[in-house]
Amino acid sequence: MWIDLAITMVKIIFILAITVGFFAPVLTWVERKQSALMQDRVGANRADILGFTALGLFHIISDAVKMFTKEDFIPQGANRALHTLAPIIALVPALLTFAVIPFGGQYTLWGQEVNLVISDLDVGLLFVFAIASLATYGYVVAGWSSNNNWSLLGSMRTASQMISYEVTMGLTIIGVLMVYGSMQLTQIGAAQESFFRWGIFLQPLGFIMFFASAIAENKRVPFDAPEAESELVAGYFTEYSGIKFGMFFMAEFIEMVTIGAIITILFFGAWHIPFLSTATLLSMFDFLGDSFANLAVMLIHVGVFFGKVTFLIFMQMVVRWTLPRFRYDQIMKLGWKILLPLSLANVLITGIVILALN
Amino acid sequence: MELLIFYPLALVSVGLAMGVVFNKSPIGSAVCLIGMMLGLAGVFVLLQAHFLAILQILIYAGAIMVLFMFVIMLLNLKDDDKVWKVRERNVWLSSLAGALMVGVLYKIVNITAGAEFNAPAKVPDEFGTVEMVGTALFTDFVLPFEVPSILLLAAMVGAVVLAKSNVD
Amino acid sequence: MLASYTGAAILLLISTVIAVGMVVAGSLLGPKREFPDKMEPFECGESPIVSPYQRFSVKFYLVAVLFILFDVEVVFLFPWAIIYKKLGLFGLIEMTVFLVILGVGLMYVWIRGGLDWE
Amino acid sequence: MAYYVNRNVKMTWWERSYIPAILTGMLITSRHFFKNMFGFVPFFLGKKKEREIFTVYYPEETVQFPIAYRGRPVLALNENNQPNCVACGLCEIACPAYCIDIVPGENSGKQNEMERYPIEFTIDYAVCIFCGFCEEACPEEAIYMSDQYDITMLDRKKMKYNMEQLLVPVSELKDRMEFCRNMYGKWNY
Amino acid sequence: MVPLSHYLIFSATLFSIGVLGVLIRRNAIVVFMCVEIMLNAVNVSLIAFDRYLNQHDGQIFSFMVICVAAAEVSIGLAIVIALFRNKPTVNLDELNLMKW
Repeated sequence: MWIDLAITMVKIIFILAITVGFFAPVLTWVERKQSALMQDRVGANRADILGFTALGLFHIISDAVKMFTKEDFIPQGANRALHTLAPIIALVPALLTFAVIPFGGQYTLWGQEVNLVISDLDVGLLFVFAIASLATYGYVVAGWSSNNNWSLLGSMRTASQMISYEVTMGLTIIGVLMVYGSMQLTQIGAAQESFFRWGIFLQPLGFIMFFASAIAENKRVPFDAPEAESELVAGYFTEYSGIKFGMFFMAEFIEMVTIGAIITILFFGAWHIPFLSTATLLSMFDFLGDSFANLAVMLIHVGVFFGKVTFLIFMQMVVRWTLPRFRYDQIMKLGWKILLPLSLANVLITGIVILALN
Repeated sequence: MELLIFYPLALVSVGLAMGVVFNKSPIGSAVCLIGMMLGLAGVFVLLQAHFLAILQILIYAGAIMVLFMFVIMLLNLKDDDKVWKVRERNVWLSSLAGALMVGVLYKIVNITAGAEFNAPAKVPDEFGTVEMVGTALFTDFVLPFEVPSILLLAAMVGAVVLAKSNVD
Repeated sequence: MLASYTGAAILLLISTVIAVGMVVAGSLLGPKREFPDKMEPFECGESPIVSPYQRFSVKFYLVAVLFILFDVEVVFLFPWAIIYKKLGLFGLIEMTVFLVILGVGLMYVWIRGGLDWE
Repeated sequence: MAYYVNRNVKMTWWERSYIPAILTGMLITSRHFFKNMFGFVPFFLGKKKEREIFTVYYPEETVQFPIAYRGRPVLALNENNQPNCVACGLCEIACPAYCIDIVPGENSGKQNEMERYPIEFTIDYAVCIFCGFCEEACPEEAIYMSDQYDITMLDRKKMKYNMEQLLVPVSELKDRMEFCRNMYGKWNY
Repeated sequence: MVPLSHYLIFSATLFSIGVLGVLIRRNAIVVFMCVEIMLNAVNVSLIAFDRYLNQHDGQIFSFMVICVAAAEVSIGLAIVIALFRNKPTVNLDELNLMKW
């Protein structure tokens, strides 16, 4: 009982450390630096400690300090309570989705079963969708409570876009669920031990559509009409300053990590290394003894998992800095008229193929 | 142990439901209702209806309430309609309904307080999971599964007719 | 089964504490220098002429309605996908009927122009 | 020359899915990324540095501007330590922003001495639009556009430069003078 | 262990709050919300009985209730919008069209 709780706490602290403590801040730097390098610029490199700039990594610290010490003001005529509540509603679901995301398999360490997921729910994937759908309210409430034309327009667009792509996002992964026959993310991950059982080979169309709608769900370029800087100032968070403004960005970056993690689990073989099954890995570390071998395999798997996640985040960044923004009617057309029928067709084709193979 | 989880959840849900009724602005009511639905999802988890709990969040809190939010934003009510107002004529009806409710409550407690329902039945570990609910739905309840499609079709057509006729 | 939710509950608590703590820290650490011009809603330097609370196009409502109806459909698909291998051909036919009926609705909406954003 | 895009091109369904085009675009951007990220590796191996970054680290490095660049206008100070200006007022008239202000003074008119000279010559850089009309209008080669652009002050009043601040030895303006003679000489007023 | 009566009292309380809201509020949208509360209250008791009788029927039934709620809300709010175009109010006491 207590030891389980302790293990859970360690996992939670690890997840929070890696998202809030590592990915979210570092991605603010990566976004600037990577875009700069892609466009033959230099990027953030000025913040220094004692003249030492470390490639501009200290911008993270300066950003954090700046956000916390800026004036936090609420505009006239705004609904104060909802205005304060909105960033919290946006950030909490982003963090909560990590509860069901496994970042490794199951290992036996010193007689203790360790399952590298915070809570191994049977409804795993649906949990992610349900919680992610709650994040919509953060943006709607933010726009509504700001008493600003840009904010309200941005939030209407955000809500419309997010709910449209929620449908396609749900439909595109039905194929994956049919193939693996489970919704528990740990089981989907475990089912992909062999390289040719990876989701990307079994559901290539599903992968492309899911990737597109996931980016749209996260409102990043090319689907960033809700916060289009050049037309709507900043969309729903125009009236936010200081750390509340930062929280919306944090939610966005954490959602990028979530998308990366889910795509890794569904399509890229989760924590498995191609052509190297867990048993082979264990036998390779046999000389360490049972528990230490398990520990080594666990560390390798966690490393591989986050490596894949990093790669997918890199892909999202590349997409973001390659494609121009779509018009709003194009976004809606893509969601409703192209992705929705295609994913329905994908479901039916997958069904027929599975039936034919059995 | 379960009581300790149930009571806060129930109290919060009831409080938020009261918040829906007595809130000044419709958007406040909507936020309260979302909170109540999340609380109910917690209660469902307590009852081992895992799939239904997720549905509660996904459809009720995540979809239906979005529609409410949209309509509140869409209409942008006059100040007169925004504030809380009692309907004048229903005082007698309300008090009658209240009396009825108390009676019903009393009856329920009377019936179910017996020993028969005091402890839940022994259920298998996978009770209420997606697989079990799905199996029940797609084998025993095929007709109830197909009927909502007609309902949804009707709703789709109706919504388009109602909304589009105002646009054209 | 209930025990597996403990982690999620603890995470919910901790992340709420983090989020609330951030807001509180931000409001405590920052300066407070308010004057009327600053508190005005941002509109590129102009004073706002119209209130933001106007009516929106009913298009947004239509999208929301379609979203609800398709969300319900997707929710039906989820348990079906999980037990599809057990159901076999029966399940496929069942779901095809379901999807065809809803497909008719989608076609109707499409033809009526409910999905157009000119 | 405008490039005409043919919109009637018939695309195959594979092209119409835009996946190959998107992938090509992503390849281009990531090629730039990797080149700039790891371009220093061949540099260590003794090859030329292959980074393509064009950014200049501004306060430390500055760019050599082309001679036609129009920075802030300055007055030329000739070899006799006198301004070339004769306070004729043509630049004042030519200035579309009315930022030049000249107070003329009169000399005795002896041999080798200019009849008029500016007692006070002020240019308000807060108003100046750096058009170069003053330079063009000047008949005495007295006012020139330098290549300085970093005129930033915390106070607007300090943007008003007087004669002492404006004067620059003519030796520093040699290139610009040459350029102006070529430029405006061609036009034969 | 929570006795079944607790769940039922909880459900009935929610239901009566919903009835209260329907009866005393004049804003049509809030009245709709109160209808949702009532539907939810019914779901609670359905699922509670399910758990205590070890069946899945009630869960299927509440699934259907959710579907019906979705359809009902989408049409009901569309009607509210359509009414709003004719007479810009959502006050139920003013929406007595039959008297016109």
